[in-house]
Amino acid sequence: MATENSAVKKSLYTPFNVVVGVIFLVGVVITFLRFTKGLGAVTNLSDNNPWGMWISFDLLCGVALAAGGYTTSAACYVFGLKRYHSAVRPAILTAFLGYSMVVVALLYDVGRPWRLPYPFLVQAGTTSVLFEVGLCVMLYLTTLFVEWLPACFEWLGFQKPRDLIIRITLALTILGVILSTMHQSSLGALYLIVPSKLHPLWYSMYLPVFFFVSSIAAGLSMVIFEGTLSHHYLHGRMDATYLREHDDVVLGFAKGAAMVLALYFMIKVVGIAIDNKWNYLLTGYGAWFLVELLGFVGLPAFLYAIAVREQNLKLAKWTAVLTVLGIILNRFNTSLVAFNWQLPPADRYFPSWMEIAISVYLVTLGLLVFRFIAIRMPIFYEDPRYRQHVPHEGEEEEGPEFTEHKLHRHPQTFGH
Amino acid sequence: MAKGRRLLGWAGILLFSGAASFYGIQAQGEKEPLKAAETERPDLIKIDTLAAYQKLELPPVTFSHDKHTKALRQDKQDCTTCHLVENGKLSLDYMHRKNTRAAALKEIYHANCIRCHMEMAAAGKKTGPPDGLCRDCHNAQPQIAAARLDAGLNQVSHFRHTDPKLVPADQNGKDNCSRCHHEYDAKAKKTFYAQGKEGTCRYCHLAKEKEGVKSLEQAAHLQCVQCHLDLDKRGVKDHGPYDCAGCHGAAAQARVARKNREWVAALPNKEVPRLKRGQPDAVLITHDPKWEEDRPGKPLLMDPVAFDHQAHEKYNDNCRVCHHASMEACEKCHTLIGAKDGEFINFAQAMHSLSSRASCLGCHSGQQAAANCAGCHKYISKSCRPEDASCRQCHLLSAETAIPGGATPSQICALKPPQKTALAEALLQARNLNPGTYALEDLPETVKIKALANRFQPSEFSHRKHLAALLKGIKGNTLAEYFHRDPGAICQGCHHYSPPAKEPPRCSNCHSGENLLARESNRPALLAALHRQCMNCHADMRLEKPAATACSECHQEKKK
Amino acid sequence: MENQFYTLHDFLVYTKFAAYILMGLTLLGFLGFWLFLTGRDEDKEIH
Amino acid sequence: MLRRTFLGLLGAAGVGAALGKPARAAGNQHFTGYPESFGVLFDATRCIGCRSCEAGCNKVNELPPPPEPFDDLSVLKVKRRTHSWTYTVVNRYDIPGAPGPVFKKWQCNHCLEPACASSCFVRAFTKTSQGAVTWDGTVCVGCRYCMIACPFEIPTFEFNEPLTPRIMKCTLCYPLITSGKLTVPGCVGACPVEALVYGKRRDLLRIAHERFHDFPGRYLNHIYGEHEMGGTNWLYLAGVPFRALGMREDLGVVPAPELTSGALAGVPLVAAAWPVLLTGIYAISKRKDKIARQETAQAVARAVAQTQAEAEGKLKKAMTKAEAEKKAAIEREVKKALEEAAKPQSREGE
Repeated sequence: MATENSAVKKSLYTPFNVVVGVIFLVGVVITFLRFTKGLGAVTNLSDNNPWGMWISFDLLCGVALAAGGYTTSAACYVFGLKRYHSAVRPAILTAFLGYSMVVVALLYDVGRPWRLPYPFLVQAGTTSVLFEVGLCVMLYLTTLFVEWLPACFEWLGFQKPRDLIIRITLALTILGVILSTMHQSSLGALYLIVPSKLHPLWYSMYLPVFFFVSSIAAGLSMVIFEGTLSHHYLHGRMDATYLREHDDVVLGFAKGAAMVLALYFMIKVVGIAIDNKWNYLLTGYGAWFLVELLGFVGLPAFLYAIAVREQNLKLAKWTAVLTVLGIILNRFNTSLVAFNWQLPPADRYFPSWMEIAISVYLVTLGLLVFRFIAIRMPIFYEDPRYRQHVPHEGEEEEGPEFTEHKLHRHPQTFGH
Repeated sequence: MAKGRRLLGWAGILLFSGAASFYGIQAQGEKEPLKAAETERPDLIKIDTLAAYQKLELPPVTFSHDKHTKALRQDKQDCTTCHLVENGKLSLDYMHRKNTRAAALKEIYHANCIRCHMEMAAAGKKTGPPDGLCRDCHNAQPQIAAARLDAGLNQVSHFRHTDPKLVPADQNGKDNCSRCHHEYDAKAKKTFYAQGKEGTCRYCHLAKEKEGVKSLEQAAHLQCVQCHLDLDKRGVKDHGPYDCAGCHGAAAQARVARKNREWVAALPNKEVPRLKRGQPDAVLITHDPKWEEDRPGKPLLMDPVAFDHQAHEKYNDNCRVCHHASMEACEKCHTLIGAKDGEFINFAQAMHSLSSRASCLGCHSGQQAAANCAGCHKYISKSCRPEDASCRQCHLLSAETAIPGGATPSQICALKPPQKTALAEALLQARNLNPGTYALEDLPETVKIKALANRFQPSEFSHRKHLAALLKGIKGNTLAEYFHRDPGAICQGCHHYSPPAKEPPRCSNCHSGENLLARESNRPALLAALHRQCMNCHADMRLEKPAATACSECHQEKKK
Repeated sequence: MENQFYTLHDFLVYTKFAAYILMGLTLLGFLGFWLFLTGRDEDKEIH
Repeated sequence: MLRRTFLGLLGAAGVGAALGKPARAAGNQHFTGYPESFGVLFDATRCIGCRSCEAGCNKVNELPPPPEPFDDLSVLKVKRRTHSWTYTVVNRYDIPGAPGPVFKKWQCNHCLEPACASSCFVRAFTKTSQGAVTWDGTVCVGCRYCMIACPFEIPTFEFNEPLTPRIMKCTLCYPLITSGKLTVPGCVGACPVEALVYGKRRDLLRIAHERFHDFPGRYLNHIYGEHEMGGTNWLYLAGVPFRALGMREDLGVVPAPELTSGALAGVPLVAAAWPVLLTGIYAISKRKDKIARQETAQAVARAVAQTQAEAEGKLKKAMTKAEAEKKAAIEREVKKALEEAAKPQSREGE
């Protein structure tokens, strides 16, 4: 980190760099505190509230929002929706960085970071949902890394290994979907063991399903959202294909997200019904639950639908933001707001500014790496030398800055 | 686009309703529960007369009776403002007679209550809610709660009522019992006075009205309150109370109790004379001779019990304590094997049941809850064990009775009533009530307890002082004195589970030395046995000091 | 399976472990089977 | 990895074998915990709130000295919980209606089916056949999921240890008792009134019921821990509702492992079903494309053939026409030549 930090420092004093520089400085200091003085020094965690901001945001939200990776690649390679092809690589990269951030955050959060692999190397607690989560995250992170490698290889110009990986794209994608299904749902299953601590409205035997389904919506929305941002800052790095297909992708994903959100809404209601928890709706917590359900699940579902019906990109993009916020809200509710609800207010948890700072620090780190990679590697454009994307007939298909390259078809490869 | 707008509208409504419910419910969620303790009144009446006819549309009215009587008195009005007079007696109902139709009732209450309130208000007087404010009277969550103590006569109050100066004597001039006591002639449908048959009101006047016989509540209010009112009208200074708080309020009851004490103190021999109802002084409790006649050749062989009826009259406030259903003798209903009248509780159970305050053992074991006794008795099993020791305390051997040459249970059972009474009196006379214990000088002055020698110096247990304290607790309590006659009986409190002896076994004989695994028995180890014996006894005898957690009061820290 | 399990926990530790092993095998096995299944597809796009 | 895990696992699952029990298929049987396990019976009607148990625990476990000395009973006023420096606490409850203050000792309840053990992803927790639930510091990662999972909020964490924080909780003095240093847990040994009794769980249950019988009206007819969360080795008796002693009465009787085993059972299903499903979908979409491609190919071929045929027709016509013209031209030329040849012969003969 320190090197990354100084690297930023060296660069020009643009406001962006200054802000980043400050964040990094603070981040490094707190990191130092954490590993010299312990969690107690930097967090508000207590024996009653062992999990805080870093789990709620970095782990739960992080994983949920990185779901774009498997949704997009599945859409493109498995469901054969080729027109989303240009969205795959950004999504994969986002997911990869997202999961990396999760792991880094865990290094901060767990008591003895270097033991993180113990469950797989030393002693397996197979009855633990957390074991399942850890295993899947580990494997999926690897998968994502491999899925991202081609971009890297193309950048470095390693032809052979790159083709090798491209060949097994389908296998990787399916593996990715399986692993994601498992751990996205298992993150919800983490809380199945605390019926006495999690508020009944949020506790449900369906928790795994809730988390999985909502993660799909989150993934799709994240692709839209993060595509929009990239448009802003990395427009120069995008080729005609990406730009041409972008709107198509947004609306298509919006349609998907709308359906998924509708499903999510329904099973949430069913969850209340099968446990007959209606009466809780007439309490303060119930109201809050309704706000989450109506305002951040029902509403976005509608808005997406409208956006699709009216081909309204702007609305779709803003709805994506709303959805993402909704998922974040849900994860925070499940892990903080509705958790330990039986405790007196004095014993409840609220994150310390240092915890928040570390989260910001890690997100910033992620963004920078994303930028670094996106600027250098073929993420938003296809390197013509490896052009595999079938352009639509009669369309000019030259990225703005690659006119000098001679285009040539690449032999059709697996999964395409 | 128009469609889209409508959808947007829907979405908006969704969100709005969410937000609305949030605030609405938040507000509702924070309703304070009412604190009953703050405002508790003895005169609270829940008016739900209509409930007898139909389902109530509004919550019942919470009505403070004394408030109203006070207000009316200040307004130079009296009870008749609200209560009709039926053949010289105030009706208990509000401005209506029995069997008024529901609609009329509703009208009566509303019209009259509200009218009065309005008038008072018009006259600029402080008054209740006017027309329109339904919920002020029909309040679902009244801020005042009823705190009504049971009223009634105890021995002293009852005797004060027998004073002809207060309650004038009746026609036959002797006494004034007939003023209250009466029997009911079902044929003539009227009440009459039956000399020598007086019982407590509750025998006939039950909790609920039954077959035309008024409920205790109705009877008491019609009889007592009416009488007190009349006395007041006649200008008798010492008329009884007729407002709610006067009988049912804690303060008033305390006042009456004080008055009673003064009154008793003023009596010739400082105690309330016995009731004049021809009850025996002493009773020889035996089987009913009939029971033996029913089973020829099979005598029942139960030794008699001499019962001091006169003494027990003093101990109890009224006859009902033992004569719970009627003034009849126990065996009338509680037969040898039980009968319907006695709810199939047979004679033995009626005498020995621990669960009933009306039985001998039930009442006696209840006495053991007193602070003086609880220290020991709370931990002594009360279930009556077939040991001579305990049974013989009451059941005297027939052979040793005062009948020359002795007798068998059957013979005693067959005696004529007067003979029985005489025998009972003789036996009671012969009783000695001095609690016997071993000569103090034979008992250790102090005992050194070394159980905790590893941590503390041995603690000095003042053995004789404790014994003296226990004896002191017994003194003057006939029950206790009688049952602690045998030497060693008093020691049983601490030296338990072994027959009485001058030198009982050591604690450590039974209580293992160290805190071992709990296995078969529930028996504590020495450490806990000693601590619990002392601590529990001190707690149950309400001895504040030493506190159970104040080690140093009993143990001096070991000097290193 | 040679042991008697006294607690549900011990039982689950054992069975879930087996489940995880089988899961891995399932995935590999399926991949093999898929390749075997599509080995002769004339459609050369699937390798 | 697998091999090592497997060995470690046999170790854990092998407790039964260690006890030399006959082999028994462990199908969907009902698990009743270790029959010979020990526990403690706490009787709130006996506890006098002297904190001797806290002192005893602190002493035998060599925990750091407490902020307030153990003979300072003023701390009972505020509600305390266990921390990494205290395995057990006594709290005082002034309950309206109760004759005096009621005290409750609180510590790890040593569940028959521990939530901590079920939730630990390195199996750092062990339910010993002795009854104690112990923690193994050599594998613990410090994820604190056990603290989340525990319905009694028992495991505590050394938040101020930067790199080697431990999970701290009552051990039922397992190490000390097995090593023979103690015969009963420190707290039980220290209790002056036997509000705590140590013994086999089944004996304790029987003793508890004996007390119900011996002192009618003294207890509520409920042994806390007999069934809560599948049962615990620490049992509680009281004369007031346990609710009033700050104990959860809404925990239910479902043992913790059962709460998650269902969801975990779904995982293999996903692993098995998804590949089939997804490859299926893939194959379908693939096939759609293929058919589409074939159709276009055929269409193209047909078009080509047609145009070719037309072209040939034209050519033929053109050829025949050309032939005819050629012939005509030749004849014309021949005729012309013959005429030329006839002219000079007629001039010589006059």
